[in-house]
Amino acid sequence: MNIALIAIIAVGGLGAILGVIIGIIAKAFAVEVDERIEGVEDRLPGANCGGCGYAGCSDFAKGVVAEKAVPGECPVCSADDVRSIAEYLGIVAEEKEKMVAVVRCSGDCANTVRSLYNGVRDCRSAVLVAGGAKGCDYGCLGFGSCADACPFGAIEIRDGLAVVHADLCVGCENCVAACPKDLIIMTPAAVDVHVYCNSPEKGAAKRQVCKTACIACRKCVKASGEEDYMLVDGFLIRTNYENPPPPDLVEASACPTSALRLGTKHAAGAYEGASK
Amino acid sequence: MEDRDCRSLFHCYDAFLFLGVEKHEVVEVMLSEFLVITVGAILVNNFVLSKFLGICPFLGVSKKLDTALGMSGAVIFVMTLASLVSSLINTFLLVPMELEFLQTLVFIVVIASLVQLVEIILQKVSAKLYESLGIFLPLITTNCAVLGCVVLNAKAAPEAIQSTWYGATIYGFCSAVGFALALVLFSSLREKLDLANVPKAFEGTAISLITAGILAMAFMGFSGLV
Amino acid sequence: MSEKPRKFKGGVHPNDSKALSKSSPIQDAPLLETYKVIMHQNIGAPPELVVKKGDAVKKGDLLAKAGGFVSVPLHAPTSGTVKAIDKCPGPTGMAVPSIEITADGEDEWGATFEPITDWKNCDPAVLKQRVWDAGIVGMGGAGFPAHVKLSPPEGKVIDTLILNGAECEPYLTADHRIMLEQAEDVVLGAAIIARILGLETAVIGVEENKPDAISQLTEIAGKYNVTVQALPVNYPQGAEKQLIYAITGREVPIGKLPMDVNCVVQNVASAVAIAEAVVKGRPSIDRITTVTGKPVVNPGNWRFRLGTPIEKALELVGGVNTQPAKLLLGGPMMGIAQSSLGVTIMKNTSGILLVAADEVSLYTSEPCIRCGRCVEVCPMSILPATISQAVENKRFDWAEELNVMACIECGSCSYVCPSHRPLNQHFKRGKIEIQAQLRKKK
Amino acid sequence: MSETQSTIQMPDPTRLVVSNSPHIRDNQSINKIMFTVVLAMLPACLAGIWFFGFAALKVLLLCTVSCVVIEEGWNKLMKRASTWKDGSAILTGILLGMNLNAGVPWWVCVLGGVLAIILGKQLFGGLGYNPFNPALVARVGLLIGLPEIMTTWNATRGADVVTSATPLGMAVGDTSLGNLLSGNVGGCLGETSAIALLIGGAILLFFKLIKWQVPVAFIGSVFVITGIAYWINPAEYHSPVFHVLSGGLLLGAFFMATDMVTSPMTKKGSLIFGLGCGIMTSAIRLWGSYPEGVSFSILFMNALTPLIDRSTISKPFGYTAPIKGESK
Repeated sequence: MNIALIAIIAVGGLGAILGVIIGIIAKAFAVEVDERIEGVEDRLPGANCGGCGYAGCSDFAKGVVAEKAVPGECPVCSADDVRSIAEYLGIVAEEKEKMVAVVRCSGDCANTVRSLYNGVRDCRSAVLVAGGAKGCDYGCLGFGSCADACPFGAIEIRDGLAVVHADLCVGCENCVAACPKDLIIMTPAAVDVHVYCNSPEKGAAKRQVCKTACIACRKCVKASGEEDYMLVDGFLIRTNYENPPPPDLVEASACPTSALRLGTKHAAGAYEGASK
Repeated sequence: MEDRDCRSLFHCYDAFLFLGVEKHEVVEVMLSEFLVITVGAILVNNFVLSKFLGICPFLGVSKKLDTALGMSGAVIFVMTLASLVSSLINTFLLVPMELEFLQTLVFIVVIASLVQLVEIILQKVSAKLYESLGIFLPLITTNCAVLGCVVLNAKAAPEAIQSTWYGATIYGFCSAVGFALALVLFSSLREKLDLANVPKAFEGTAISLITAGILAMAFMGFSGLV
Repeated sequence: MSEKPRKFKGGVHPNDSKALSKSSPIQDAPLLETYKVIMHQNIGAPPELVVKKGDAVKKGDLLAKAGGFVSVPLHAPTSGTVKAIDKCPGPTGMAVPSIEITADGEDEWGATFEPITDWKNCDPAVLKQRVWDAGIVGMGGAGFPAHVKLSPPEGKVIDTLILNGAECEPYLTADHRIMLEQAEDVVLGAAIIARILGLETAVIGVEENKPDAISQLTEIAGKYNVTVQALPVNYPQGAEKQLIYAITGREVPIGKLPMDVNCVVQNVASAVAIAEAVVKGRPSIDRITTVTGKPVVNPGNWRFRLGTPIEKALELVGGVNTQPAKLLLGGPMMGIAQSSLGVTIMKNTSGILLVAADEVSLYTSEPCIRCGRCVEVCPMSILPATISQAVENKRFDWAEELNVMACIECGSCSYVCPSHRPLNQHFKRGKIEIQAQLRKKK
Repeated sequence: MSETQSTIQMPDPTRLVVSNSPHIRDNQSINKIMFTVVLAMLPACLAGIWFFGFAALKVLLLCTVSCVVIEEGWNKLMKRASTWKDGSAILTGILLGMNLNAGVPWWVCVLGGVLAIILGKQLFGGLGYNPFNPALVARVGLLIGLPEIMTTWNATRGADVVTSATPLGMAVGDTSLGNLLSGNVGGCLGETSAIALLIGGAILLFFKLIKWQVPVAFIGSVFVITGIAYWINPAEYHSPVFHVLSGGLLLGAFFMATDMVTSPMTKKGSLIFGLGCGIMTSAIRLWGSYPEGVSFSILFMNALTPLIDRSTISKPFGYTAPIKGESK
């Protein structure tokens, strides 16, 4: 017989036998996998940030396919991504507003009293020792736990103060949980006027430890006129994100401690070269 | 030295008789080659650290000890079985039919099917391990260690123990154990390196390769043991 | 109990520096003009305020009532008026709610409790209620409500009562002075607690470096069927779990309480407070605190009313010679560093310690060289070096695997670390993160 | 009262440091430990200088200086803080020198320093992070790369050019016990004098800088294994006493296997570590192709250390096994 024929028969026969065995085993050990999960996962950003509340993008994809979650819950996806996932699954996408993080403190090294601290350079550890190395019990500790938690590099520690790069922030909320002082909140990206203070203490007590604390002088409230742009909360004033103030309110109110300021002015030179 | 070292292995004697291997053959196997194969394949001629085979999974699956253990198990299984099956096919099919030129082709088919089997079974039995092994499980197919082992068996001199089916199996098993040893050692080192303050330029693969190099240096000490 | 006490594994021997204040008798601090009583002085729920601004109070009057079972009431340290209900710096560095009282100078007792002189025949439940009403907490440092420890849940049998007089913390001598000067009350307190628990006997554990206290107590102890056990000098001998092991040989399982091995441990100062509450009807409104440290001019032991600011306490001892590096509430091994002199004395403030700069330089943490000294001294036999690395790298699940939860935060590991690593801080962080994760799971 | 008050000096709260407890520490530090170890190595170094002359001193100095210079150079390059004061580079340098023979050319010392400090230590992030003993990385690297230079030994008290074999490489029964104890034999400059090494080991044990488990298990297992071999065939193998006293065993067991950074932390782990070193050393000496196995075996066991550490975690005080069926 021709050697080539034998070779073909031998290899072909071997392949056939092995194929049959694999086929049988595959039947016996079959595992159901929904192909759509992979499809959704491909369309997700793959940052595995956990901002959606699931263990990672793969887990979230499973949730979406199982209709336990909607694509819009992914804080990182752009509107286009969400639409593409919705189209893939044949469901209607919900529009969502882009949110960014804001650190409600403006007490950098130049503006606040600090106590001497000797220990682990991490906010969540520092807060265990006398509340951290800050005169103000509510202020940013500046050790950068939030910056470490940010998978997108959107938080920078500038002169002992955490500053958010709004253009890099995707709103995954990882930093919110990382801050031991609960300073970080999610705000609509369209709003740019924030009160950078979170101390509920009396104005005089705040002024002792911080030059840029909100002393509740209400100048900004007066400047708002009829509109309820600003909300008074004890000795602290907050931006009303339901009815956000226009950027020129900052100038109009002439905040004496400059606790009320534009996001782009949060820290000196914070947005050099940034797109926003 | 040989006379002293192998007495303890005599309990295997009956098993080999049972398998129909001749008595004098057993004694020969026991006394001269068994130890050479085991110590040789595991330590002296370690597949990873001495022959530099199977580097891809060695670097890829050694980030975590648990994954490395899983991979080790899978490789031991595939390599032992591949050695056995290939040796049988080689001895009883390819050599009698003078088809040695097909060796590489056939071996790859065998290995690929075995890996396929492992993958299917693993996915059902331990989904977690399946996920953590990820892409590296199918990659065993192209793991040169497995093919290398099988080819080495096939190319062994006719009088060497590796040319028999049981010798080939033992060799495959021991080589895989050597691979597993290197992988597990390396992964525990890498877990430690995770905590280290490695200079930025050397992070990741660079420092892993350096560590592997030093590990290979330590393995050099075994040379000449058998 | 005369058998030799067991030696627990590990431990350190810091220079105890007790000589500074151990021979200074307890003095009563003079009455101040204002007291700022911190509201929440116990572990567990904060008490509920019952006075308001402007109210006149007498000494010993109720300021706040217990806010639950694991909570104790708070009483006025002197007579006067409630000036403000405000915030003052707390021991953890955060501002905490406090009641400011302006003293009227009369220092007049209000309606106190009925003294129970015949406590031997009194119903244990009544005695226990008295301990609760008097607002007594563990005065050794933790501030755990005393009555809770005396109320073992159904099915838990208590067979051993241990009074903790080890005072293993360096510098502190308050318990030592109490055992010397109020030995009678200590033993009486022990007997009363034993009565509450339905026990016949009690053991007082004292470290061997206080031989005068041991002999003083032994003299009186026989009267109430109480024994005194000398303990080897080894920090942390006074930690509950180590103390129980030394005296009974029982190991308290991780995450469990002394009552799980049929023991109750009370501090000697708490025992005195209990004795006073029962026999004299006196609520817990003051405590004996050591004010000491090398920079202090006249170190000593003082009886301070609750709400005394540290500043006033330091004035009493003549201030300082040099600027101290640290101000601590408690001892040098487990005390809490303060950055304000406005913090006031609480029920669990066993010492005010000023540490000189030469005793504590500001260490920078160096990498672990795995010398294993921490492993050797750890009284809980865990691996401090590895755990700290796990926490440093935020691998909290790994830290949990390595039993970080067993850590009693005694600080022995940090004490011996040649790399000056902040091990203890890492453990605190790890424990808190793990607890948070557990809560999340629930 | 007001008068006295004004004279009382009160602490300035703004200068009070806050930090976590404990607030006092014993006065141990890394460089104290390192310099104590250096002190313990001095007897062996002096013995080496005594027997091998000025050449030995030159090698020791060269190694030490090059290690320190390379460490500082690397720190400068990587913009890291200077670390030579912690003493670890000096220690590594001396240890490296002790592992070389007195007649090596100067560039071997410098090359060894590069291998030890950069490859063995700094690439992993510096002191505390290196998985392998830096001096051993250098020695093994040199041994593999420059076998001729590394296995040519100077004769004692002689001219630099005269070479002799290490006793381990010689035929059985060539060296007297007295020479082995005093160190009047060929070999690396720091490994020959058993008495000097034992004094150093005693210093280390006295200051509790090493765990006794490592040297005891190491030397003990070599003694037992080589003893068995000697018992079976005294004609072919050296006696166990000879094995213990010759070569780098004592040096390795007291100074290199006990390196804190690269050996297990637990006592049980140390015992396993020592045993492993001993078994491997014996195997290489009896059957391997290298005359000496101490460096290889310690290096190999260094690689095993993370695994050993993992598997010998002691039970915490009050540990109770989780009850089956009870979920976490």
